[in-house]
Order: sequence, then structure tokens, then C-alpha cells
Amino acid sequence: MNAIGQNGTTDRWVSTRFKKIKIIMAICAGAFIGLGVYTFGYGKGASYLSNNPLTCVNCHVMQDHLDAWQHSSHHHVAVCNDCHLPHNFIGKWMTKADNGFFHSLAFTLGDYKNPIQIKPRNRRVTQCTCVSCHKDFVHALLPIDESQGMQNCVHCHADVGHAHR
Amino acid sequence: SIFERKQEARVPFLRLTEVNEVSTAPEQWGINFPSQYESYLRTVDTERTQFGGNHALPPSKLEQDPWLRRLYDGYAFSVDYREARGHAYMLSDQEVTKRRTNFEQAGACLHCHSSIIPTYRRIGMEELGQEVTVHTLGEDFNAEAVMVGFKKTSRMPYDDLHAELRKTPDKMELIRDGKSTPNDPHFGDAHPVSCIDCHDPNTMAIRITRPGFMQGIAKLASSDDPLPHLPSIQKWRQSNSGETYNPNKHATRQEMRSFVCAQCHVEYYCGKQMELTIPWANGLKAENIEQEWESTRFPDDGMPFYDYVHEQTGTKVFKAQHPEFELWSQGIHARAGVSCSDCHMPYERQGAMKISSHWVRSPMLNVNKACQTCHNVPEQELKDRVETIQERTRVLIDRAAVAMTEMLDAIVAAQQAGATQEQLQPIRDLQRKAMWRLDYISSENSKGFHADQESASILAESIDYSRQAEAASYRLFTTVKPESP
Amino acid sequence: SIFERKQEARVPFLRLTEVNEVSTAPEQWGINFPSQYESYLRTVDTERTQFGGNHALPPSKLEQDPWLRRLYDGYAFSVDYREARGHAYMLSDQEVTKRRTNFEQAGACLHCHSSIIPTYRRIGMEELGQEVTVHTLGEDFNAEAVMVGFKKTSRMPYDDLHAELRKTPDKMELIRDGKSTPNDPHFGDAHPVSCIDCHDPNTMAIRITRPGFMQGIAKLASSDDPLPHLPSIQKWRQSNSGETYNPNKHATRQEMRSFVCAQCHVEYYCGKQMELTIPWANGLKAENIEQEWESTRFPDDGMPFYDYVHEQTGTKVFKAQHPEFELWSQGIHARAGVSCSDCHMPYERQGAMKISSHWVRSPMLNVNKACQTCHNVPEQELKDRVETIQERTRVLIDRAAVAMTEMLDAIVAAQQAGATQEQLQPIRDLQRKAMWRLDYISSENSKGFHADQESASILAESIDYSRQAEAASYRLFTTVKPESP
Ligand code: HEC
Ligand code: HEC
Ligand code: HEC
Ligand code: HEC
Ligand code: HEC
Ligand code: HEC
Ligand code: HEC
Ligand code: HEC
Ligand code: HEC
Ligand code: HEC
Ligand code: HEC
Ligand code: HEC
Ligand code: HEC
Ligand code: HEC
Ligand SMILES: [Ca+2]
Ligand SMILES: [Ca+2]
Repeated sequence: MNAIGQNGTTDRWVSTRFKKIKIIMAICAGAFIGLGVYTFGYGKGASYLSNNPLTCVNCHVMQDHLDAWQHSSHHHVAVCNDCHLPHNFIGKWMTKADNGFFHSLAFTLGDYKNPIQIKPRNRRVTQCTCVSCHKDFVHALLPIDESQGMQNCVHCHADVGHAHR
Repeated sequence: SIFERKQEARVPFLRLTEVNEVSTAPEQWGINFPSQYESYLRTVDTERTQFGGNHALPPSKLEQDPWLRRLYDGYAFSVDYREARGHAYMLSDQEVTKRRTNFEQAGACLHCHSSIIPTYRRIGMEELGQEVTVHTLGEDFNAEAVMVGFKKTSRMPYDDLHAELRKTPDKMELIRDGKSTPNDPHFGDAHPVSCIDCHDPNTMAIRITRPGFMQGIAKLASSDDPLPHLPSIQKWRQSNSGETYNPNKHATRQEMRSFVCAQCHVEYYCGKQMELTIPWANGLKAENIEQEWESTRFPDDGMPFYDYVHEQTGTKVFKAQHPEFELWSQGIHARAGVSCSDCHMPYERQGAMKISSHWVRSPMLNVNKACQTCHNVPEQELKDRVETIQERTRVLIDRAAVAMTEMLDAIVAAQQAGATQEQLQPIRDLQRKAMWRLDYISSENSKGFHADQESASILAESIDYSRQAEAASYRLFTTVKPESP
Repeated sequence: SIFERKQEARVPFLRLTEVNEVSTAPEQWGINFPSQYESYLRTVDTERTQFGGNHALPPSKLEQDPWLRRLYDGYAFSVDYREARGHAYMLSDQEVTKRRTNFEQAGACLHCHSSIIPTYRRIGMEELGQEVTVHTLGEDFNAEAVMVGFKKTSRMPYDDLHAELRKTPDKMELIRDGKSTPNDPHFGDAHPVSCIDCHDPNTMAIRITRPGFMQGIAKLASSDDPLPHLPSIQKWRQSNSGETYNPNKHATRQEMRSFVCAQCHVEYYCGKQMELTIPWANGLKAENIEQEWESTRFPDDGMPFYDYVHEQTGTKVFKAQHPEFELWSQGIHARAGVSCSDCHMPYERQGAMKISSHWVRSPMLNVNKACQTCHNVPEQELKDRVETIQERTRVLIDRAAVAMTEMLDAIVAAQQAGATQEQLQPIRDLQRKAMWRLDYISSENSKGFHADQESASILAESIDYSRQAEAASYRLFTTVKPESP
């Protein structure tokens, strides 16, 4: 279980990764329109634009995560997007585009890792959403400044979002 | 990045009073952080599961396990050796142990039993010719002076350094009246481990203060021990920067949550023959450390290192002390990134906030917070799992102890039968290895929990060496002669 | 997840063809369950990490570890002993092993290497005077007849029972032409483990078919071994119903996911002197089983039980075989409710469905599905963790092997020096204990992974006993005489 943002390393990693993604996105624009749109439609890709957890399971590969979310302590208080999308406007829509595209692609090609494993950048999104809701309560745990990292909340609270997975 | 906000930082703490680098008295910090302070104070509590009642001193390990007297025969540990208890007692327990009152000990003992850094700094600054006032002592950590002070005092007599300790201001001067004049840097009080030993007074970040650990971890980083559980060392090795590994600069926050404990909960040499030494030049495994001791020589006479001459047999042997950090390093929790603090200082709810419990104690007294956040199983089941592991270790310790005593009997008898020193030498080597390993696990304080398979494996080796030494003793004068040697 | 899937009720299967209690040929089942069948067929694949190329037979363990020849000296295992491989080979590997071709073996060998239940039933029914036709053989499990057939054939010569096996219909008669007439219950083919051995042909529920396991688990339930990992046994004990424990009736589904494997992956006696025996009357730990063998007597001559006379020393010793189920029972995974099937037959997605992989194999070839469902860490890290555990075990096995060979040398020399049988008896007892424990872990197939601390602990005991026997041998004729005995 990785610590997040120690000495700013993850930040750096994220921004290079972001540059790469921009290039990939440009190159794949064609593919996105062709192949991606097909899947987007098939997978009811518009679900990415909605907040309803049920729309995520348009892809059956998300079924386990929905089930596990329903067993979790948070199913009353948070839906998928509350944890998997940044709580700020730009980040939210960038993440939607990125994930929407890559999930559609992965789903179409079927070459994703099963069981699915969260990627470092999405892990960081999730971490930030925990902090966003629980800031006051966990105030004392937060890094002193940007140079300091912190332990992932799910290092200890592994099953808050998905129990018995 | 656009994807998400930067990691949110802590809102600076509200400070009601200023603390600085001489503030060894915890009361002052407690004004700013009452919850942590309150839990810290609870380390005076002695709740025990197996033993009822109150004791002036904790139970003697020598009485529980009489074979320890034979293991330590000829050494101070055979006279007085007790269970550890809360941090609040660390200084007073050291003051009263017969290991100190009946034997001459070195100043280095205080490295791990008191809030000693300002004293190191004061002595170091005096040595370096820097001006020493309460102000200059408090304004900066001054790593150079701390290291000089440490080196100067390590081999000094215990009582002398203890007296120095009381001469360093602890910033309570202004509160306690009459005792001293505020500007005289020579009057304070001695404290057991205090906030300043683990925290930076300005930022409250955790930090390493102990020179012994700084040296030990730097040696370790330069070794080729794999250390998958310490990612910052792997990174430092790859960077090849030439700079010495410095935990305060290079370690991740999660590593620091173990390193602060590893300032003290580690194997060491601390005596008058040599500066306090943390033996990690070859790695953190029991055999790596043994190898370091085997190749160490005393600086004054150049003779091979040893801790004591074992009385009954005359063999020079090593003493292992509380290698918690080293053993934890071999276990699955370290591997999974679980730090000492995660289990021994778990978070707890205090009103609308969550804080680290500073009541450092056995997690078995606090299973709910210490384990159940990660392990979603009933409390009794977790206790049973720990008991299974500890019971297996206990049974093996007892087995190794029997092997050890039977070995001693055989060696003594071989000496009586007229064995020469030359004949005995290989047997003594086996004896030292056997005793080292048994001591390593029996003086580690988790009874195998910190790394269960590794503990069993070290005890297996101990048994093997004891029994080999026993067989070799009988073999010296026997008519039973196998063909292959 | 596995835990939820347990709750889900099964959608009734669509059946394209009927299978019944004589359907040992898997092809028929494959028509109904093509995915499971396809993966089942893959057990012929021999992907190995350490060894390249194809081999007619798997690598010899005797060549890898030459000390095994001394351990098994005088026993069939010293002639031919190889790595296990996929289920597809179990029958043919048994047919060709020199342990069988060069030695007379009993019919009980087939209990675990073939799809033998219909043969037991047929012989049992004949014995009980019941009418035997292809129809009556296939209509019902007929537990009584199976048990009678098992008892009748257990001590019979291997070749005879093997011939009987080929005489039982496997329901492929209708497909294979010319070989037999459909209604003659005496013509079929022999198969390695097949669907029918683990599944009820009507419901597809997993079930126990092996008489040996039924007897063993019933003895175990009646013992006082704690067994926290087998809740149904605890429940049965509390119910005090007087009824024999029957896994097909009492076990939870999660337990059954291990029990089906425990039909074969267990320690046993299987020879001509006594019926196939699963030694669990005192519990599942290595020393419980040893205790059972020590108190067992051969039924015909009433003499104490042993597996073989160790050639070099003349000591009667026990042989341990693949105690996977027993060792797993001591580990943390069993404790946490993780079954054999969870790791060795993990679920895998096939389109919108999840099926159990019937390609039973090392989880290290399938870490993603076998481990990562529960352990959210990178694949390489999981492999490294397993390697750490197995490497520690390997090192201890080697250490125990050295101790064992040095013990044998000493005992042989003591005999040459003129030791009497009476003097040797306590030494022989130590030798038997030492060899039992080394064999127990080295013939278990996970190299310690199934229960890492327990494995180390058993090896520690082995080392202790070997070295004690060695020391005692020298001591018989030595002038080194300790005061305490
Ligand atoms: C088009 C089908 C589809 C839909 C609809 C879908 N997913 Fe996914 N999702 C996938 C696939 C395929 C993967 C695996 C991607 C990989 O591992 O590369 C995945 C992976 C993920 C991951 C972890 C992988 C990572 O990149 O970090 C998260 C988190 C996730 N999905 C959340 C969601 C949420 C929330 C929704 C609904 C708002 C959703 N998904 C809807 C197909 C889908
Ligand atoms: C309360 C927060 C929360 C909610 C609500 C939530 N998740 Fe998650 N999700 C997480 C966390 C935490 C992880 C794991 C992050 C890690 O391992 O670092 C995760 C991981 C995942 C993954 C990747 C699988 C893996 O194991 O890494 C997928 C896919 C996923 N979630 C989908 C969903 C879907 C679909 C929903 C809604 C039904 C949902 N999540 C609701 C917190 C949440
Ligand atoms: C949308 C806001 C939101 C997000 C995002 C969120 N939480 Fe919560 N969380 C809550 C609320 C509200 C509660 C209180 C629920 C209650 O009292 O029943 C809660 C309760 C909890 C609890 C106590 C209950 C339990 O499960 O033990 C924990 C721990 C927790 N959250 C951790 C997390 C972590 C870790 C994450 C990120 C993976 C996270 N939360 C994400 C709103 C959120
Ligand atoms: C490297 C750090 C370190 C040094 C140096 C050190 N100690 Fe300790 N000591 C500890 C730790 C950690 C414990 C608690 C663990 C334990 O009891 O095993 C402890 C426990 C003790 C105890 C209480 C338990 C017992 O052993 O009876 C006494 C007394 C003690 N030490 C005395 C001394 C003396 C005297 C010296 C110097 C010869 C010394 N210590 C040097 C770290 C140290
Ligand atoms: C033996 C080491 C040690 C000592 C002594 C110590 N602390 Fe801590 N403290 C820690 C650790 C470890 C943390 C967790 C830091 C982290 O996760 O970054 C911590 C965290 C804190 C925090 C941050 C919030 C929280 O609770 O996690 C405060 C404030 C704090 N300590 C105050 C104090 C005070 C006041 C004292 C003295 C009364 C003190 N500490 C003594 C080790 C120590
Ligand atoms: C400055 C040295 C020092 C530091 C730093 C230190 N310890 Fe200790 N610790 C000791 C000594 C000395 C004792 C024994 C005190 C006694 O028995 O009088 C002790 C005792 C303990 C005990 C036994 C308590 C009991 O009630 O039985 C535990 C547990 C413990 N320490 C854990 C930790 C952890 C975890 C950390 C880091 C968060 C830590 N220690 C940091 C020196 C230290
Ligand atoms: C996964 C949890 C866990 C981690 C991580 C851990 N410990 Fe422990 N520790 C335990 C348990 C459990 C015990 C046994 C307590 C008992 O027997 O009462 C223990 C015992 C101890 C003791 C003896 C306590 C006593 O009451 O005598 C000390 C000292 C100690 N640990 C220090 C450390 C140090 C230092 C580290 C890090 C290097 C560490 N521990 C890491 C769980 C942990
Ligand atoms: C090292 C382990 C650890 C980490 C990391 C951690 N927590 Fe916790 N958390 C705990 C423990 C232990 C408790 C229980 C405290 C109690 O019951 O007194 C807790 C309690 C909580 C609660 C309140 C639960 C309740 O029952 O009301 C919330 C909310 C929470 N944590 C959120 C977080 C968030 C958000 C993060 C990341 C910023 C986080 N935690 C990181 C160990 C951890
Ligand atoms: C921050 C998370 C965390 C905490 C706190 C924690 N553990 Fe663990 N524990 C783990 C992980 C991770 C593993 C490794 C297995 C795995 O990957 O699931 C583990 C493994 C174990 C095992 C099996 C390994 C072995 O040695 O046999 C036991 C038993 C165990 N933990 C008990 C405890 C106990 C008791 C405590 C409290 C004193 C505790 N744990 C605290 C995360 C934790
Ligand atoms: C109680 C069940 C059982 C019985 C009875 C049994 N086996 Fe096995 N046998 C197994 C299992 C399980 C394996 C795979 C594990 C292993 O190789 O250790 C195996 C492996 C083998 C192998 C391949 C590996 C090797 O050892 O060379 C041969 C050959 C073999 N058995 C022959 C026999 C013979 C001959 C007999 C009768 C004397 C027999 N078996 C009786 C269960 C059994
Ligand atoms: C009818 C007896 C029997 C049953 C039931 C059985 N096995 Fe086996 N198993 C064997 C034998 C015999 C071998 C050795 C085959 C050989 O080497 O020729 C073996 C080999 C194996 C191997 C080694 C495969 C390899 O590729 O190296 C594994 C793993 C295994 N079994 C696991 C299991 C599991 C898990 C189950 C239950 C789901 C199970 N077995 C059920 C008899 C059985
Ligand atoms: C938590 C996972 C896990 C469980 C549960 C488990 N095993 Fe294993 N098993 C392993 C691993 C890992 C290995 C080592 C594989 C290797 O070295 O390639 C192994 C090895 C084996 C082997 C030897 C495989 C070979 O390739 O030679 C056999 C046979 C086996 N297990 C049978 C069983 C049986 C029977 C059970 C239940 C009683 C069981 N296992 C339970 C993980 C597991
Ligand atoms: C060595 C034992 C064993 C053998 C042989 C075996 N199975 Fe299974 N099978 C299992 C186990 C264990 C499960 C999981 C059952 C559960 O979870 O209830 C299973 C499950 C199944 C299921 C249920 C769906 C699923 O995939 O979980 C089907 C269908 C199935 N097996 C078909 C077959 C067929 C067809 C064959 C022969 C080609 C076969 N089995 C041979 C052990 C076996
Ligand atoms: C069904 C869930 C499950 C599966 C599948 C599983 N594990 Fe575990 N594992 C656990 C649990 C539960 C523990 C005990 C610690 C805990 O409570 O987290 C554990 C503990 C461990 C440990 C620490 C204990 C020890 O022996 O040191 C290791 C290592 C481990 N698992 C590796 C593996 C590997 C490798 C596999 C695949 C071959 C695997 N696990 C499959 C659930 C699982
Ligand atoms: Ca030492
Ligand atoms: Ca046997």
C-alpha cells in the first residue's frame, strides 16, 4: 500500500503522466470516435455522465464493485462518483473523460487485468475525496506541508467503499 | 495538476505556548496538545493480562525463566532482568536496576532512557567552542553539536552523564520557582522520552533525534540487504547521490512512523569499551548482526569484540537486546507497510478529531483500535491468532533453552575431562551462535509475533548449534567414530 | 467475491446429456459443462518455472536432494520419487513408478489415483448379494456398498484391483463401439480423478466420495483437537447427537471446498498389512499423527505399526506423505476461512459467468486470480512474499537434512562400537521422531507456504531430535560425563 505524495513525487508523476495522456488522447481521437463511440454507446457510456451507481454496472465487470459497495459502510452516504471523481469541477470532468475513454477501450479489447486494480492516479483521486469529506475529523493526520506525504486512508480502512470484496 | 487538488495540508496548530529545542519537559507541549499529552501520561498505567495486582517493579524474567540465569551467567543480566513497562518508567527503572547499581555502566545507557538531546547539544557546543545560553541551546537542533556531545559522552561513566542531564535546562525553569535562574544553561530536570525526542518543536513533524540510529541507518542503507519494506532506502541507493542517507530527509512519513521507535527498540552495544553501536552494516537479520559483531574489534586494544565471558564455560559471547525493529523488518506486516505506530499508537477518536494514541503499549490491550480497522474479524479471534503464534514461539524457546542448558553441561564436562583450548574452540563457536540466537528471540518483546516464521527459524538454528556443541563435546573422548567426518 | 458467491443460489444447469453414478469418463460431463471441462483438460499441461523443456516424467526428487536416498534407505521411495504434476497424469504416473513396478503394492493405492468409486460399489454390491447391472450401478451412490467394496479391496494386490477397475463401466460404452455390450457391468475404462469424484451427478454439488476420508474425518470430529477452522465440526460436537460426523451432511460449503481435496492430499498408510488408514484420531498436527502411528498395531500379528525398517540403522520408522490438508489446517489461511479451491481453483470470468478453474495447479502460475482477489498488491510482490517463505523453509529443510545424515553416521558408528539394542532403543526413538518431522515437511508440497511458522517449528523439532540422537550415540562410550544427567 503506497504512501501518497511523499516529497511531492506523486505530483510529479501525475503531471508527466498527464502530459502523456494528452498526447495519447490526441492520437487516439480517431480511434475514440470510431471504436470508442461504439463501446460508449454499447456500454451506455453516458452513464459516466450520471451519478447513479446502477449506471456503472452497464458493464458487468463493475458488478462486483457495486455489490461490494452495497455491503460497505458508505452506501448510504456516498455513490461511486463521490469517491472516484475529484470534488472540483475541472478535475471531475477530466477524470470522467479519461476514465470513460480508457474503460471503454479496455472493455472493448478485454485486455484489462482481472480482478481490476485501481491505478495510482485514480487511487489518488479516491484518497483526496476521503480527505475532502473527513477533513475536519482527520485534520491532525494531514501532512504538515506539501513536502510531507501521508498514508493512504485505505491502508487501514480497506473496506469502506467496498466491503467483502 | 488539473486532475485533482494538491494534497491538502494541515492547518497549522494553534499554539498556546512556545516550545523549542530545550523543551524536554512534556508539560509545556501538553498545553498545546492536551489530548496527545493526556494519553502520553497514561504510560504510567500498568495493566497486565497475566499478572494481577500492583508491583513496585515489573516481574522478573529471571524468575519466570530460570534458565536465563545460566544463559547470562557472569553478566549483569543474570542479576536483574525484568519485563518492560510503560515509557513513563524508562528513566527510573534504569536508575534502580541492579544491572546499574551493582555494575559500572556507561553514559550511553541514557541515549535510550532519557530526553537527552539538549544535553548532547550543550556538551557538544561547549566542545566546539560555541556560545551556550538557554537561548542558543533552544534555537536550533544543531546536529553537529549533538553528534559531538554524543561521542564525547558515550563511554563516560553513567553517573557523570546522569548528573550532566540534570544540568541541562528543560524550559520548566520559568515555571518551577527558585531552582535556577532562567538564563543559566545548567539547571533543568531529567525526563524519560518526551515529545521533543520524536517531534520537531516548530512543525510537530516526527523526526529522528538519536545519533546512534542516524549512524546505524546510514550503515544499513550502504549495505546490500534487500529491504523491500524500506522504499526510501531503495530509492536512495538508486539515486547514487553520494550523500549520506538521512532519515529526516529521505524517509517517507510511513517509514518515520517506525523509525522513531527504532531509535531505541533495537539491538546495540553500549559499554565502556566502545561507543554506542547499532550493528546494521550487513543488514537487519540476526545472522547479519552476528557477522558484524564477529568482525568488530575493540578500538582500544584491537581485540575481538564480545559482550561477556560466559562464567561456567569461559566462552566469550554476544548479548542481544530487544531487536524489535530488526525482527519486525523480517515480518509480513513490515512488508505490507504496517508501521510500529499503526499498532502501538493507533488512531483514536477524541471528540470531533482523530489523534494518535500516545499511550504506547501492548496492542493486545487495545485490539479494537490496533488491529480491527485492518482485520475485520472478532476481537477474540484476533487474540487467539496472536496466542497461537506466541504459543508456538514459547514452546520453541523452551526447547531451545533445554538444548542450551544441556550443551552447557556437556561443555563443562568436556573441560573436566581434560579438553584442550584448541579442542574446545570450534565448540565455543557453536556455543556462541546458539546463545546469540536464543537470546535474540527471547529478548525480543513480541514473542515471535513481529515475524513468526523468522522467529521459529532463528530458534531452529539455535537448537541446531546447541545440540551440535553438545554432540561435539561428547565426541572429543568417545570410541564411537563414524566413517565420514 | 467468494464470500458473497457462497450466498447466491445456483441457477439450475441446462443438461444436454445425462450423467449418473457410473459416469467416470469426463467427456460426458464436458458436454454439459464445457468451460469446466476445458479447464480440467488443461491439467495435462506442464508449465514449470524452474525446469525447461518437456519431460516424459517429472524431475526426480531423489536427484535434487540426494539425502532423501538416505532418509528412505530400504524403502521403495529411495528408488523412485518425483515431483507431482497435473491431475491428468495421476493414474499413469502411478502405473509406471518404480515404487509400483519393482515392489508389490496394495489396491488401496488406487483410492487416490483413479476414479474408483463405481468399482468399489460394484464389488461391494456383489459382496452384499445385490443385483449388479449397468443400471443398478449407476442409479445411486450406495454408500454401504462403496464401503464394503473399499474394505474388500484395500489390501488386495494392486494389479488385481487395477484389472477390476477396467471391468467397471464408465458409461462411455455407448460411445465407444465394439468394446462391450451396454448392459454388461464388466467393461469400462480406468480414469484419473474425474468429475464424479467431487460432484453429485444429479445436483452438481461437491461431495465426498472417498471411504478413507469419511473414516478419517469422523475420527477427527471425535477427537479433542480444537479445529477453529472447521466450524461444522465444532457445531457437530456441541450438538452431541450421537450420529457419526458426515461431511456430506454436516460440512459447510466452504469446508467442502477443501474437503474434496483432502480426500487425497493427506497423510496415509496404504499397504498390505492394514486397510488404508487416515490417521486423525488425535488431531491434525504432526505430533498428533505421530502419536496415532505410535499406538497403532497391525491387525494380523498385533505388532507395533511401522512403515519400513531403515536399512542402515535397523530402526523401524514412519513415512509421511503429502500432508497438505493437515499442514494447511495449521496456517493462517485456513484460520481465515480460505479453502484449497480458493487458491488452486480460483474463479475466473468466462463472459458474463464466473466459473471455478478446473485447471488445478500451482497458484504461482495464476497469481492474479488466485491471490489478487484478496491481496491488493502487485503480482511480483506476492511472488516475492511466497518466495521469502519458501526460501526460509528450504534453508531449514537443508539444515534438518544435514542433522539427519550426521545422526545416521553416529548411530551406525555406535552400532559398530558395540552398542546393545537396549542402549540403542532411546536413540532409535529419537531417530524416528527426527525422520518423521523432516519427511513431514519435505514431502508436503507447498514448501512451507500452507503454514509457515508451523513448518519451521516442525523442522526445529526434527533438528533437535536428530542432534539429540547424535549426541546420545557419542555419549554411549565417552569419558565426558556431565553431573546432571
Ligand atoms: C464501458 C464499460 C464500463 C462502465 C460503464 C464503467 N466501467 Fe469502470 N471499468 C471498466 C473496465 C473495463 C475497467 C478496467 C480498466 C483497466 O484496468 O484498465 C474499469 C475500471 C474501473 C476503475 C479502476 C481502474 C482504474 O483505472 O483506476 C474504477 C475506479 C472504475 N472502473 C469506476 C467506474 C465507475 C465509478 C463507473 C460509473 C460511473 C464505471 N466504472 C463504469 C469498464 C466500465
Ligand atoms: C466511499 C468511497 C467509495 C465509493 C462510494 C465507491 N468506491 Fe470504488 N473504490 C474505493 C476505494 C477506496 C477503492 C480502492 C482504492 C485502493 O485500493 O487504493 C476503490 C476501488 C474501485 C475499483 C477498482 C478495483 C480495485 O480493487 O482496485 C473499482 C472498479 C471501483 N472502485 C468501482 C466503484 C463503483 C462502480 C462504485 C459504485 C457502485 C464505487 N466504486 C463506489 C472507494 C469507493
Ligand atoms: C461524500 C462524502 C464522503 C466521502 C467521499 C467519504 N466519506 Fe467516509 N463518511 C462520510 C459520512 C457522511 C460518514 C458517516 C456515516 C455514518 O455516520 O453513518 C462517513 C463515515 C466514515 C467512516 C466511519 C464508518 C466506518 O466505515 O468505519 C470511515 C472510517 C470513513 N468514513 C472513511 C472514509 C474513507 C477512507 C474514504 C475514502 C475512501 C471516505 N470515508 C470517503 C462521508 C464520506
Ligand atoms: C539502544 C537503546 C538502549 C540502550 C543503549 C539501553 N537501553 Fe535499556 N531498554 C531499551 C528498550 C527499548 C527497553 C524496553 C524493551 C525491553 O525491556 O527489552 C529497555 C529496557 C530497559 C530496562 C527495563 C527492563 C529490564 O531489562 O529490566 C532496564 C532496567 C534498562 N533498559 C536498563 C538499561 C541500562 C542499564 C542500559 C545501559 C547498560 C541500557 N538500558 C541501555 C533501550 C536501550
Ligand atoms: C515515541 C515517540 C513519540 C513521542 C515521545 C511523542 N510522540 Fe507525538 N507522535 C508520534 C508519532 C509516531 C505520531 C504520528 C505522526 C505521523 O503519523 O506523522 C505522533 C503524532 C503527534 C501529533 C500529530 C497528531 C496526531 O495525533 O497524530 C501531535 C500533535 C503529537 N504527536 C504531540 C505529541 C506530544 C504533545 C507529545 C509529548 C507529550 C508527543 N507527541 C510525544 C510519536 C511520538
Ligand atoms: C528514547 C527511547 C525510546 C523510544 C524513542 C521509544 N521507546 Fe518504547 N520503550 C523504551 C524503553 C526504555 C522502554 C522500557 C521502559 C521500562 O520498562 O521502564 C520502552 C517500552 C516500550 C513498550 C512496553 C510498554 C508496556 O507497557 O509494556 C512498548 C510497547 C514500546 N516501548 C513501544 C514503542 C514504540 C511503538 C515506539 C515508537 C512510537 C517507542 N516505543 C519509542 C524506549 C523507547
Ligand atoms: C501488526 C502490529 C504490530 C506492529 C506493526 C508492531 N508491533 Fe510490536 N507488538 C505487537 C503485538 C501483537 C505484540 C505482543 C503484545 C503482547 O504480547 O501483549 C507486540 C509487542 C511489542 C513489544 C512488547 C510489548 C510489551 O507489552 O511487552 C514492543 C516493545 C514492541 N512490540 C515494539 C514494536 C516496535 C518498535 C515496532 C516497529 C519496529 C513494532 N512493535 C511493530 C504488534 C505490532
Ligand atoms: C494507520 C491506520 C489509519 C489510517 C492511515 C487512517 N485511519 Fe481512520 N481510523 C483508524 C482507526 C484505528 C480508527 C478508530 C478510532 C476510534 O475508534 O477511536 C479510525 C477512525 C476513522 C473515522 C471514524 C470512525 C468512526 O467510527 O466514527 C474516520 C471517518 C476515519 N478514520 C477516516 C480516515 C481518513 C479519511 C483517513 C485518511 C486521511 C484515515 N482515516 C486514515 C486508523 C487509520
Ligand atoms: C494497517 C493495517 C494492519 C494493522 C493495523 C494490523 N494488520 Fe495484521 N496484517 C495486515 C496485512 C496487510 C497482513 C498481511 C496479509 C495480507 O496481505 O492480508 C496482515 C497479516 C496478519 C496476520 C497473518 C500473518 C502472520 O504473521 O501469521 C496476523 C495474525 C495479523 N495480521 C494479526 C494482526 C494483529 C493481532 C494486529 C494488531 C496488533 C494487526 N494484525 C494489525 C494489516 C494490518
Ligand atoms: C491418500 C491418497 C493417496 C494414496 C493412498 C496414494 N497416493 Fe500417490 N499421491 C497422492 C497425492 C495427493 C499425490 C500428489 C502429491 C505428491 O506428489 O506428493 C500423489 C503422488 C503420487 C505419485 C507421483 C509423485 C511421486 O511420488 O513420484 C506417484 C508415482 C504415486 N503417488 C504413487 C502411489 C502409489 C504407488 C501408491 C500406493 C502405494 C499411492 N501413490 C497411494 C495421493 C495418494
Ligand atoms: C482422487 C485424488 C485427488 C483429489 C480428489 C485431488 N487430488 Fe490433487 N493430486 C492428486 C494426485 C495423485 C496428484 C499427482 C499427480 C501426478 O503427479 O501424477 C495430484 C496433484 C495435484 C497438484 C500438483 C499439480 C501440478 O501441476 O504440479 C495440485 C496443485 C493439486 N493436486 C491440488 C489439488 C486440489 C486443490 C484438489 C481439490 C480441489 C485436489 N488436488 C484434489 C490426487 C488428488
Ligand atoms: C492461500 C492460498 C492457498 C491455499 C488456501 C492452499 N494452497 Fe496449496 N499452494 C499454495 C501455494 C502458493 C503453493 C506453492 C506453489 C509453488 O511453489 O509453485 C501451494 C502448493 C500446493 C501443492 C503443490 C503444487 C505443485 O505445483 O507442486 C499442492 C498439492 C497443494 N498446494 C494442495 C493444497 C491443498 C490440498 C490445499 C487445501 C487443504 C491447499 N493447497 C490450500 C497456495 C494455497
Ligand atoms: C478435484 C475435485 C473436482 C473435480 C475432479 C471436478 N470438480 Fe467441478 N468443482 C470442484 C469444486 C471445489 C467446485 C466449486 C464448488 C463450490 O464452490 O461449491 C467445482 C465447481 C464446479 C461447477 C459449478 C460452477 C463453478 O464453476 O464453480 C461445475 C459446473 C463443475 N465443477 C463441473 C465439473 C466438471 C464438468 C468436471 C469434470 C470435467 C469437474 N467439475 C471435476 C471440484 C472438482
Ligand atoms: C479468499 C481470500 C484469500 C486468498 C485467495 C489468498 N489469501 Fe493470503 N491471506 C488472506 C487472509 C485473510 C490472510 C490473513 C491475514 C489477514 O487477516 O489479513 C492472508 C495472509 C497471507 C499472507 C501472510 C501470512 C503468512 O503466511 O505470512 C501471505 C504471504 C499471503 N496471504 C499470500 C497469499 C498468496 C500468495 C495467495 C495466492 C496463492 C493468497 N494469499 C491467497 C486471504 C486470502
Ligand atoms: Ca547487544
Ligand atoms: Ca504415511
